[in-house]
Amino acid sequence: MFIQLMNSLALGMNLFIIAVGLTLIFGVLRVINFAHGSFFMIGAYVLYSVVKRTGDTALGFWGGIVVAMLVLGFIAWLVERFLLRRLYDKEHLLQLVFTFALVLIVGDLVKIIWGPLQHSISYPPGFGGATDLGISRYPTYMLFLILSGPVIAVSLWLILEKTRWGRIIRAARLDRQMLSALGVNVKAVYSAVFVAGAMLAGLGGALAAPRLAVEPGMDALIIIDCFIVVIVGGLGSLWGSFFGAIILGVATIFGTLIFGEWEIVIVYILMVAVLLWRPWGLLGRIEEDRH
Amino acid sequence: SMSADTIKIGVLLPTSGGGASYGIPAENGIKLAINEINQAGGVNGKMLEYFIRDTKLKPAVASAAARELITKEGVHVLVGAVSSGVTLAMSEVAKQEKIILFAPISKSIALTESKFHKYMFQSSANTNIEGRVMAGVMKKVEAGKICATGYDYAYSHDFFASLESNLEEGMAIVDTFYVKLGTKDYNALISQLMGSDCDTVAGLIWGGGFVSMVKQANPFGLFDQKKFVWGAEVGSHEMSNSLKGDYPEGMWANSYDLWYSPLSDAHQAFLDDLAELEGQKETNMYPVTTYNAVKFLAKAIEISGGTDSDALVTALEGMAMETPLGPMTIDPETHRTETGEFWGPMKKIEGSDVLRMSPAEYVY
Amino acid sequence: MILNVENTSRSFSGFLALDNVNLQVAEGEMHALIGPNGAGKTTLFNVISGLISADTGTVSFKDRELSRMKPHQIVEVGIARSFQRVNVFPRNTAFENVQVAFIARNREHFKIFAAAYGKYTQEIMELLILVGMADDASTPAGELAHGKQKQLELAVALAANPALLLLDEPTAGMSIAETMSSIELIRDIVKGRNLTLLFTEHDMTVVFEIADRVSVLHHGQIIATGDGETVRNDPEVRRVYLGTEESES
Amino acid sequence: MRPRGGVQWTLFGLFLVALVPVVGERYYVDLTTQILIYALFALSLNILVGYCGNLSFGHAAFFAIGGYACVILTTTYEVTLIISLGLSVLISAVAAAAIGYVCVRLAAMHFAMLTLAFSMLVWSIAIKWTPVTGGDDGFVGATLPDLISNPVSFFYFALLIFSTGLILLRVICTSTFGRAMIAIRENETRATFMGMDVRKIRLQAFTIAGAFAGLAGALLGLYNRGMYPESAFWTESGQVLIMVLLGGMHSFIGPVLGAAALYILETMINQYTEYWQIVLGVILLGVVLIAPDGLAGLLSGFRKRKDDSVTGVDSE
Amino acid sequence: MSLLEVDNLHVAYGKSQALFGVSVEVSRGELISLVGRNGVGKSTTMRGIMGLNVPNRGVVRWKGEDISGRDPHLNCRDGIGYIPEDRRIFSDLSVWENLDVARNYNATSTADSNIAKRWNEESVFTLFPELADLRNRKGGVLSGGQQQMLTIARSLMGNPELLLLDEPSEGLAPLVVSRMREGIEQLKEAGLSIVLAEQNLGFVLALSDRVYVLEKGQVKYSGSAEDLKNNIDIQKQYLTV
Ligand SMILES: Nc1ncnc2c1ncn2[C@@H]1O[C@H](COP(=O)(O)OP(=O)(O)OP(=O)(O)O)[C@@H](O)[C@H]1O
Ligand SMILES: Nc1ncnc2c1ncn2[C@@H]1O[C@H](COP(=O)(O)OP(=O)(O)OP(=O)(O)O)[C@@H](O)[C@H]1O
Ligand SMILES: [Mg+2]
Ligand SMILES: [Mg+2]
Repeated sequence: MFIQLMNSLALGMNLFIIAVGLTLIFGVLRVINFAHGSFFMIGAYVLYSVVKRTGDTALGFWGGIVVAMLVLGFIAWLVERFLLRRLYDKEHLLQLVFTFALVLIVGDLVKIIWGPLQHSISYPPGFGGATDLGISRYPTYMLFLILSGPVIAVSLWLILEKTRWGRIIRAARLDRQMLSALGVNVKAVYSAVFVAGAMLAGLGGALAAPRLAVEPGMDALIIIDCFIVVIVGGLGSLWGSFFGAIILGVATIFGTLIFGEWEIVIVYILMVAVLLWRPWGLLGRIEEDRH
Repeated sequence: SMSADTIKIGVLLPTSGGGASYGIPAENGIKLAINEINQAGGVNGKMLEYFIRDTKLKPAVASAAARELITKEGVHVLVGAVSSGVTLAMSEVAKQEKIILFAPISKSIALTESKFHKYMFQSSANTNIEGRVMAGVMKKVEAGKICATGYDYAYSHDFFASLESNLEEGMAIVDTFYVKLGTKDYNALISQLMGSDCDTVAGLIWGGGFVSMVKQANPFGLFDQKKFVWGAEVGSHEMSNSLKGDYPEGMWANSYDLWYSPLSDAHQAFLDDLAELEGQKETNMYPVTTYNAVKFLAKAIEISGGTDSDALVTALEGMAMETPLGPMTIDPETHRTETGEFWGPMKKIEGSDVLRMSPAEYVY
Repeated sequence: MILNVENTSRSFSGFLALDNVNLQVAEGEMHALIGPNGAGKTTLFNVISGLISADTGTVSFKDRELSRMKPHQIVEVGIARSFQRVNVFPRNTAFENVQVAFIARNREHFKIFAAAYGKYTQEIMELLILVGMADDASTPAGELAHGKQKQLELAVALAANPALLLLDEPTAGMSIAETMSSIELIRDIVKGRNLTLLFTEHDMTVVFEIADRVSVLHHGQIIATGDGETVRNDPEVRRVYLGTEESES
Repeated sequence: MRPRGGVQWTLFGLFLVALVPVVGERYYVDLTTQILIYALFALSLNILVGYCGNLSFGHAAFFAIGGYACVILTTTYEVTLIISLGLSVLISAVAAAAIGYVCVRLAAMHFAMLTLAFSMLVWSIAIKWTPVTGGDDGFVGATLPDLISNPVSFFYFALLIFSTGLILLRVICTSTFGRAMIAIRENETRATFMGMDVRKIRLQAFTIAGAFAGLAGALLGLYNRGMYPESAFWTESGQVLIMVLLGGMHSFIGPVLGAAALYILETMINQYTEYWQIVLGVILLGVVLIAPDGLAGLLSGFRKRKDDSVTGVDSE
Repeated sequence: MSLLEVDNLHVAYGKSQALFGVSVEVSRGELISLVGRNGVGKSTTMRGIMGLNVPNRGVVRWKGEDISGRDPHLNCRDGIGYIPEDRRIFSDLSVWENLDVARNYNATSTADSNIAKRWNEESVFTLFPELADLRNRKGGVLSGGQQQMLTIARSLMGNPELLLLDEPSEGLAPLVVSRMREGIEQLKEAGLSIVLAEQNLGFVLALSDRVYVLEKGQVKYSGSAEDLKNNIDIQKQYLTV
C-alpha cells in the first residue's frame, strides 16, 4: 500500500513536470499546444544523445538535462519568434492546426535524426538502486522524482506570485494590449512563456527518460495524459495541475490494481466525474473567453 | 520509374510514429529480396517493383491505402502489415478485390481461422504455435506456477490460451495480469508480479513497453525474484542493444532472427547481404520475415507464369521453399507456414555490454 | 405594482452588495435608480433579470415570483434589459441583431426547418426606423459608433416586446447631442408603447428629465425614494452622491 | 445575405462529382467516396464549431457509434440497409443527446475536454466490448447488400447520402435555429437575455451534429465493411477538427473543402514519400500562415464578399 | 518644439477608415481636449498616438522623433501614458499588483523632464487615498469609480510626461466626477501634459488650454477653451443637437 502510494506520487510528479508547461502556455498565450508532447519527446532524445557521448556519468546525465532544456528553449524561441507570433491576432483556433503541424514535423524529424528503433537511458549513477525508507525499500530515482515535483511547483509558484515577472505574466494572460501600453514588452513575455513551457516539457521528457523507452510515438501517448491532468486540475492553474497529476497517478496505479485492464475506462470516467462535480476543474476558474 | 511490365508488390507497413521501429526494418527485407531477384533476371523475365504505404497503425488508413495500391498502382499482390487489427482490415480488402495478402508478421489466428478466405496467407508463427513453443520452454525451465502478463488485446489473450492448453502436467497459469496497450507506467504491474506466488513469469509486453517495464522493475529487484520467460521477440538484438546492461540476465526470450547465430551457410549468406544493405553488421530481426514473404510470392508467380490471383493461390498452396531459416511449406488447407523463432536465455558476454541469447535454439 | 423587490440581499464572498433592498415600480412609470459607483445598481439589475440569484428576499413581476426562473424565462414573462457595457453581436449586422431577438421572442429558435432569410423584415425595419438606425441596418454592430450601439441595444430589448424595460446607463459615453436625442427616444417609446422603465444613470440631466420617480441606492441599501425634486434636495443623497454642485450642465 | 446564392453552384458541384465514375478511373471513385464521407463528417462538426461556437474534441465518438451501429445491425442482426442506416443515425443522435446533456453545462475549453473524455470512453468501450464490437481487432467483415457492393454503385449511394446530408444541414443552418446558434456563438449572455434557452439550443445542435456524424460513420463502416476502435480515438476527432479549421469554419461549405484537401494531401503524400508527416506538416504550416481564414476564406478573398464570411451567416 | 506633434494621421479598422488626416499638437505642460460626437475618432486618435493602431498615413512625432507605428511599450517607456475609455484593469491582480506591473524602472525620460514628482505607490496613494485602503483587493471587483482611479494611478506608475486620458468621467457618480476634475488639475500642476477626450463639456472647458473639435475623423475646429466657450455656432454644429 505504501509502495503503491509512492508509485502514484512518482508517476503523478513526473506528469506534473510535463503538464505544467502546457498549462502555463495555455494560461498566458491561450494556445492549446498539441506539440507539447513533441517537446517532451525531443527532451528525452537530446538527453539520450548526450549520455551516449559522455557514457553513463553523473555529469553526462545532469548536464544532458540542462542541454535538453536549452535545446528546447532555442527551438521554442525559433518557433514562437518566427511562426507562432504571427497567429496571435488571427482566428484563434487556427493555432490548433499550427501546433498539429509541428507534431507532424517533429515526429518525422526525430525518426530521421535518431532512427526508428527504441533507445534506452540508464539511471544516473547513484540513482539506479533502492533506498531504505524504514518501512520498505524504494527506488531512489522515483524518490528523486517525488521530491522534484514539489520543488518545481513551489519555485514556479514563487516566481508567479511573488515576483514582478510573475505579475507581468499573470497580467499578460488578462489583457495583452493594455499591458503593452503600460510599457511591458508583451511580445518578449509571450516568447519567454512559450520558451519556459517548452523547457519544462523538455525537463519532463529528460527526467522521464530513464524509466521509459525513448522511441518515436512517445509524443502521442503523453499528450493525452497531459490534457487529462490540466483539465482535471483546472486550465491555467499551477496547483490545479499539481493535484490533477497526483489524481491521475493514483487513478492509474490503483485503477490497475483494483480494476485490472479496465483501468483504461476508469481514468476517463474519473475525468468525466471530476468535471461534472467541478466544471472548471479542481482549482480552475470560470473562463471568460467571450468579449 | 519502371516500365508497366513489372510485377508490382504492394507493401503496407507502419513507418511513422510508434510503428516505425517495426515497419522500417521490415521494409529492408522486401528491398533485399527484390534486389536479389531482379539481379538474377527477375521472375519470368519481369522485374519486381514494390510500392510502400504507411499504415499509420490505423486499420481504416491501411484499407484505403491497400485499395489505392490495387486500383491506382495496379499491384499484383499485397504484403503486410504488423498489427493484427490492421492486417485484418486489409484482409477484408484483399477478399473483396481478390488480391493475395501475404502476412509475414501479424500473429493473429483470426487471419487464417475465423476470418479466413482464399486470398489470405500467413507466414508468421501465430499465437497457437507460439503458445505451444513457449510451453516447451516452460518445461525446459521447470516453470512450476506461472503468472502471465501482457497487453490487454487479442494477441495476449489468444497466446495465453494456447500456452495454457499446451502446458505439461504440474504446471499452470495461476495469475494473469493484463495492462492496457501503450501503458508507460508499469509500477502497478510490477507490484502485482512481486506479490504473486508464482515461480515463473510468462511475459508478452513488447517493444518500447518492454524497455519501460524492465527499467521500472530493475530498482525493485523483480528479476532476481522469479524466472522469466518472455515472448514477443524481446530477445532480439535490437532490444538487447537498446537496454544494454539493464537487460535482465537469465531471462528466456525469443527473436525472429539473430545476426550472431546463423543456422546455416544460406542463413549466413542472407545475413551478410542484409548487413551490406543496412550498412551495419548487427542486422535487424524483421527483414527475414518480409524477405521470405517476397520469395514465396516470387516463386508462385514463376510457377503460375503470371499474376492471376487464383493461379497464384493454387501455386502457393502446398508450396515448399528453402529459406535462410530452413525449409518452409505452406499448408494447402490453412494457408499457413510454420515459421520458427530463436529461443534461449539472455547472457552477458565478455567484452560486450550487450546481452546475447546463449545458447540460441531455433524452434517451432 | 408591476415589479416588487422585497428584502433582497446578495453578498459576494463576504461583501454585502445588496442589503435588504425593497423597491417597487408601478406600471407605466419611469423609475430611475441612482447611487454612487459600487452601490449595487447593476447587481440589482442582475438579480431581477436572473443573471445572478439573490441570497434572500423575493422579486416578483406582475405577481409572479421570479427567483426560481432562468434568465430566458424571465424574458418570456416580459422583462427585457440592456447592459452597462455595450452587449451586442458585434460581427452581425444591426438587422441580424434585431432579427435574432424576434426569433427568440416568437420562440422559433428551436425550429430547424423554418428559413430565417427575410423573416420579420418589416418589423425589424420599423424598429430600426424607430430608434433612428434605418441607414445602419446592414452595418456590422461592432463597427457602429458607441451611441448607435446603445440604440441598437434598445431596439433589441424592444424586440422582445417587454412590459418592463431595464436599462443600465442608457446614455453613458454618449455625446451631449446623442444623449439629448436618446432621452427623447426613450421617453417616446416608453410612453408610446405603454411600457414600464427602470433605469440607472449617472447623468443627472437625464435622470431628472425623464424619471417619474427616483430611488437612491447606497452601500446596497435604498436610502431615498421619491420624485426628482425630493431626492435632489435630500441631504443624505447630496452628501453621498450628488455633491454640492450637482451636475455640470 | 441571400441564402439561395450558392444553390446553383452547389448543385453544379454535386453534378460534377456525380460524373467522377463516368470519366475517372476506379481509384478516383474510391477516393471521392471517402472524401464524401469525411466531408459529411466535417460538415456535421462545423454545426458545433462554426455555427454554435462549441469546440468539440470528441466528435469522433458519434462517428464511431454510427459506424459500429450500422455494421453490427447489418451483419450481426441482418437488418436491412435502410433501416440500419436510420437506426444508426438514431442511435448516434440518442448518444449525442445523452452525452451532450452533460457537456453543454460547460463552455469553451472545458466543453472541449469533456467531449474528449467521453469520446475516449466510447473508444475504450469499443475496445473492451469484444463480443459485440470485435474488440481491438475491430468489427471486420460486414455484409453489404449486392446493390451497393460494387464501388461505383456504392459511390452513388454515398453521393446520395452526402447530398441529402448537405441539403438538410444547409436548411438547418439557414433556419431560425441556425440564427440562434450563431447568436449563441457571438454572445451567449445577450442571447440568453433575448429569451433563448441557451443550453437547450446547444444541446439540440450537439444532437444534430452527432446524428450527422453517425450517418457519416455508418457510411464509412459500410464502405470499409468494418469498423475499428481507432475511429473513436481522439486523433480522429482532432483530424476532423483540422479539416474544419483548414477549410474555414465561418463558411458553410468550408469543411467540405478542408476535408477534401486534407484527405487528398494525406493520401497523396503517403504515396510519394515515407516522410509524409514532414511534408504535410510544412504544407499545413504554410496554409495557416498564408490563409488564416481557411481555404474558404482564401476563395472568398477572390470574391470580395468577405463581410458575409465574417458573420458566418450566408457565405457559401 | 512641441512635445507631441500629430500630423495628418490616417487610421483604419480593417477596411473602414476611422481617421482622415487628424493633426494635433501638444506643448509641455499643456492640457488639450478632443471633443466631438460619438464615433468621430477621439479614441482612435489616442490609440494611433500610443501605437495601438498602426496609422496607414501620417506621422506622430514625440519630442521631434517620428514614432509612428512603433510598439506601444516603447512609447510608454518614452513617457506616454494611456488611460483607455474601458479602463482595462487586470481583474485577477490586486490593486497593488496592478500598479506594480506598470512600474517603469528605467524611466529615463523623467531625468531630463521638468516633472518634479517621480511617481510611486506612495505618491499615487496620496493622490487617490481610497486606493490605499484597497491595495490588496482584486482589481476586478472594484466599482466603476475605483477602477477609473486605479487606471489613472496605474498609468502614472510609468512616470509619463504625457497622459492620454480617454473619457475619465464616463459612468462616474457626480461626486466622483468633481473629484476627478481636481485630480486632473493636480496632475497638470505637477507638470504633466495631458490629452483629454471627454463628452462632459463643462469638464472640458474648465480644464483645457486648447480644444480640438472632431467630426468624422477630421479636425473641424481648434482653438482655446475660451474661444470655444464663446463660439456657439461651433458648439451647435458639432457638439449639441
Ligand atoms: N461578481 C462579483 N464578485 C465580487 N464583488 C462583486 C461582484 N459583482 C459586483 N461586486 C461588487 O458589488 C458592488 C456593487 O457593484 P455594482 O456593479 O452593482 O455597482 P453599481 O452600482 O452598478 O456601480 P456603477 O455605477 O459603478 O456601475 C461593487 O463593490 C462590486 O465590487
Ligand atoms: N474595433 C473597431 N472596429 C471597427 N471600427 C471601429 C472600431 N473601433 C472604432 N471603430 C470605428 O471608428 C470610428 C471612430 O471610433 P472612436 O472610438 O475613435 O470614436 P470616439 O470619438 O472615441 O467615440 P466615443 O465617443 O463613442 O468613444 C467609429 O466610426 C467607430 O465605429
Ligand atoms: Mg453599474
Ligand atoms: Mg472613444
